[in-house]
Amino acid sequence: MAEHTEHIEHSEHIGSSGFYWLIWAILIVATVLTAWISTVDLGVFNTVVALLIATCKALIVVLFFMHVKYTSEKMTKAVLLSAVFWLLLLLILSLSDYSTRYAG
Amino acid sequence: MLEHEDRPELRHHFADVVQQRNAASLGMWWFLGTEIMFFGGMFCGYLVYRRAYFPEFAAGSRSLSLVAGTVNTAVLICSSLTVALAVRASQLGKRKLLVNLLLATMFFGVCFLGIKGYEWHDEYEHHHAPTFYFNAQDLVHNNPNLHMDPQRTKIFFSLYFALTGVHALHMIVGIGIFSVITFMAWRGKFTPEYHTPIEIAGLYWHFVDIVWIYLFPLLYLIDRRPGA
Amino acid sequence: MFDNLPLWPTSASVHARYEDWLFIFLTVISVAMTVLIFAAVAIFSMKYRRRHGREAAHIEGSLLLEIAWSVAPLGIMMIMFAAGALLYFRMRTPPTDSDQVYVVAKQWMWKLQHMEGPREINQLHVPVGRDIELIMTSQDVIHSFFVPAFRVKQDVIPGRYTTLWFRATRPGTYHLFCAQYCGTMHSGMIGEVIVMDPRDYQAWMVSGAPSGTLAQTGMTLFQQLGCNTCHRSDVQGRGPMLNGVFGHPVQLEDGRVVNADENYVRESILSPAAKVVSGFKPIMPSWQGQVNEEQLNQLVAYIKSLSPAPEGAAITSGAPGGTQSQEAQQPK
Amino acid sequence: MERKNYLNAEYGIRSWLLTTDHKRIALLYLLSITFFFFVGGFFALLIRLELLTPAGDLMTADMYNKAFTMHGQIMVFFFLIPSIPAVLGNFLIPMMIGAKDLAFPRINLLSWYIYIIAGGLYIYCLATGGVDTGWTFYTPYSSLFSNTHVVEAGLAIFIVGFSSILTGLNFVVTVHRMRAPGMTWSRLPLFVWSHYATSIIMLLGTPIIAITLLLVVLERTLNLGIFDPSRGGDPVLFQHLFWFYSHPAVYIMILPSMAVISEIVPCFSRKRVFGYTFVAASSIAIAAIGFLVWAHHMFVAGISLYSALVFSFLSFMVAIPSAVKVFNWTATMYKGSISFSTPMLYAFGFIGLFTIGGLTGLFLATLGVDVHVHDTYFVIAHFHYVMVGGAVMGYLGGIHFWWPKISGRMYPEGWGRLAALIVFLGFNLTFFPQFIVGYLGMPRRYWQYPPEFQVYNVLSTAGASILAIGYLLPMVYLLWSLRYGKLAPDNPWQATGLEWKTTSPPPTFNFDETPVVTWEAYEYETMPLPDEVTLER
Repeated sequence: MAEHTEHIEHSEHIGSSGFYWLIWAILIVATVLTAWISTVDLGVFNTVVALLIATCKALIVVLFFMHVKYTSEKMTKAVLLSAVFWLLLLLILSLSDYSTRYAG
Repeated sequence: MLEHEDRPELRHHFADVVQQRNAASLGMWWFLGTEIMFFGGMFCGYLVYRRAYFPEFAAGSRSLSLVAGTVNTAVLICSSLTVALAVRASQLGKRKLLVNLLLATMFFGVCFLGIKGYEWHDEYEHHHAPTFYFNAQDLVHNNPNLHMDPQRTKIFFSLYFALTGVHALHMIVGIGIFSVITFMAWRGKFTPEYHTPIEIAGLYWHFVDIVWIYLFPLLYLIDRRPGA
Repeated sequence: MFDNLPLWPTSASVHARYEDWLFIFLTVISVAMTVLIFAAVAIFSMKYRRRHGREAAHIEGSLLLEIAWSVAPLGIMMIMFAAGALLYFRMRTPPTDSDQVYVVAKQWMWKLQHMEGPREINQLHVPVGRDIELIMTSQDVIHSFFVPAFRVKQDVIPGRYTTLWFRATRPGTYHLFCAQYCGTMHSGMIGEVIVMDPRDYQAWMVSGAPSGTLAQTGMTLFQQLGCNTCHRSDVQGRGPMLNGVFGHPVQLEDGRVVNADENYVRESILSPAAKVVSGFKPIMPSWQGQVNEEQLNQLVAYIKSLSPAPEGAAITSGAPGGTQSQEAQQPK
Repeated sequence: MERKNYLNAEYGIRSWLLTTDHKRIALLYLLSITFFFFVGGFFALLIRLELLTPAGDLMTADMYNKAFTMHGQIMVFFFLIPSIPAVLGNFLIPMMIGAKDLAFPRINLLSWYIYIIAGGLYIYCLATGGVDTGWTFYTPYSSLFSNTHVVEAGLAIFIVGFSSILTGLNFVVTVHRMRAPGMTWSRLPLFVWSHYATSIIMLLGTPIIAITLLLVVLERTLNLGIFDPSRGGDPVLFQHLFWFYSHPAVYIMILPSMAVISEIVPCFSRKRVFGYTFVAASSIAIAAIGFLVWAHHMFVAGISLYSALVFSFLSFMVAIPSAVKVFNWTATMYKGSISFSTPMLYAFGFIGLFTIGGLTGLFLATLGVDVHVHDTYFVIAHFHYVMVGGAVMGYLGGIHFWWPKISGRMYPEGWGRLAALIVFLGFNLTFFPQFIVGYLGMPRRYWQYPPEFQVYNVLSTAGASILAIGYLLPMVYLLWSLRYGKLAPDNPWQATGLEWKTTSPPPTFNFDETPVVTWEAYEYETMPLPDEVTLER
């Protein structure tokens, strides 16, 4: 019934449990690292580093725990990217007001 | 491709299980897209006010417990691991392992809520909860170097409670979903061929984890530099 | 005959003339477009109405047409955008030597204070031909100051100042409306703007017999509240000296630099600990809830009067914060 | 013996309340939104009656404020947003793409129950005294000052948002996953394209208003302080978040209506739609650019000068795809074979009124002009031209067009044309004077007003009473037709969509056999002319 070009036959990816444990270890290390590094004075880079680490962690979860790396489904990535893009639109366009309210 | 009669889980309006599974997974991904925007509204408020009231946000952030925040992040990461392993167990058809991993996930979820509840209680005791009794005068004494208006830290705590509260609500919903799924797994409803509900619920759980991965630095780690 | 059937609003300010022309331009374009579409629909539906023996033509579309009717409107719209933006830019940029009037909006009343002293409620007297700048705030919800004859409107927001300016061109009495819904008597929050010849205006000003200018009232209040015990006119005070502060950059204790405009002065009275001047301690108590909006305006006017240079300092900042701190400089 | 169809497949209240059939759920929605339409219409009538005279004499100021608030909230959140998507979209999308149902039938039913719970809560709010914040809930009035039932109203709208999200989710997944063999994206009816675009807005916009209203509710109940100016909060932030959803929400209302028009115009012109690709792409463009223009509602709200320039520019951009649609529909009629059936009359009405509504939108996007007309009746007239002249005309046109499919009966054509005419005339008489009185400076939400505005308000009220008749008529004759209408053939209009290839009314799973699509959309040259005798009764 359904159109076959769109239906990629789903050969499921089964990760090894050792790999999942490795991912877990990386995430835990990153968590401790981000907590520790926040107490080191990096100037404005404290926030940058914290968000960078958070983004890496989020990407790792999305790619490996949520299997986005292995899916042949293009829509998953499209949905994810469009939602993040829309969020950025909200943030950037709102800030276009707040960051220029004070300018002469 | 299997016929309708062979697959009791196949709903009448789908042609085959692949179509059904793809539909469910796409539906969940779109729902997560919606969820990003749901938190996004609060993130927008956060960004605007953090820019305007950085010292107030820093002071509020420092009053939160770094240890509790870090431990809770770790707890959630552990729960994500058990979910990922649970999906794997269902793919391999290991029923007992699956049930145990699902139980472990819920255990971690409850742990997280316990720690979070303890923190909230603590903040409530210190009058930092953004209610009618809000008072943050103590933050002035604790942060002599920050030039801030303690009144305005209420915005930080409002956002903190709103963000963590909505996140906790998602956790509670997640635990509810997982208890149903655990029951189904225990009854042996899932097979290596059919475990879509576990995958779908897993996606949701990982998403809730990711939200916290961002909330942790945004709320707890605003400015913890010594001497600043 | 047309008393009860007005077709065009009175236009009584310099903005009004520009706005009317722009409006006419837009109307002409819109009517032309509407006629075009209506005529096309009417002609097609008459000419090609269903008849026996005539079949519909087979047409898929035309790339050329699609491009044409995307690009042509875009061109016209860019003219609209540019013209509208120019007018808006004028409306949002008050001249530096304008007369200032402080406005406090509350449910459901307009309170106005002239710099020279007179106070009014729901009435604003202004001379013809002078640039008038309104410095407005609200003590409860959002209101909006709207004078149709001047084609000006600006929301009045609690917690900060917004401004609006106009130059009246024709004496008369004009409607003043609150345009932002503000509760029960929203429609009763109306008043009038009375535009007078400069001579009549002077006469009105004198007859009002004010007890002193706004700045003088502010000075009295400044002393009553005891502000002068710390903010002394010499350098020995526990608070910073206020002479010559307004309209100039201020170095803060945490390294930021802010411009001392109305919103900064306001914030420094209500949230003094937020922006402490370099070299001072955060010892000043907050006056939130202790002074009302009108008193706040008097204090602002007084502090302004301590900076003699005719800066006029257009208000540029707004909530939250009202800081124009350099973005890169985070607190250490 | 009547053929089995979705209406007579099962009987009893249970078979309706527990149904997962998208067509039955569509009818449940039809009933509930019609109810809310008349509740909202009742408040509109109260408003118009009060404004008949300059003095506030019919009701108290508080009552008037509640009337326009609840008129707005009911019409926007409980009628317009679900109107075409949840009724016609729900009914037609699976059939148009050759599917047996939406992807998630139970979630579809759930979304109706969520709507009903929210609707019930809103009716409770109304019955216990109502709410007076204006449909926009602006802070700090809504969060700190109003003494009315803001919490209930806010929660009701928060809840109804999820109904809208689930509908959108269902549509998107259905369009992606459930298309019949051969139904490629380039063969999708434009109705489906527009609903796809609508669904994306529902999915990505609705959560923002949900969380924003939740924050207002929490501000009232727990004294959170996010928008509280006395604590350094910025009430304008609320407006940013509110309009981030509520401007695109306008496109949630108008895109489905454009969807209907894109079906009606080719059918009654017996021609392919002109520039299919551009009409389809413009739907997506409207959905995308529609998210970038929200602060044009805030040009005088105290936002920065520069940000106002950006938003004004982007607002002009969104006008382009809307204009492209109007041009393409008009061009579709060129050298067609046009009949003046009721749906086509509504389509004419839509094109005309939407043109006026869209063009007056340019006035509001033009910064210097918006300063004057913002928050006046000019704005009221503009958005009623778009939402009532546009969206409701499209809705009524669609209901007539698919009525034979939905009910299996023909509506009385003569009455249909008469009603379409009355609606068009009544509408213009109601709202055109508001452009003038708006430019004269009459602010919106005024309970009493200066006497020089009276003439226009009297015209407007007169028009409203005509409009009311125009809206009551279809309800009467459509109900009448359920029993006495001529039995409808499967394809009374000889239209091309897949929904016409099944019986009227369709069987429970839409098609006896899954269709295989081998033709392009709108191949009207291959269809015979409809039997005039059927049409003319």
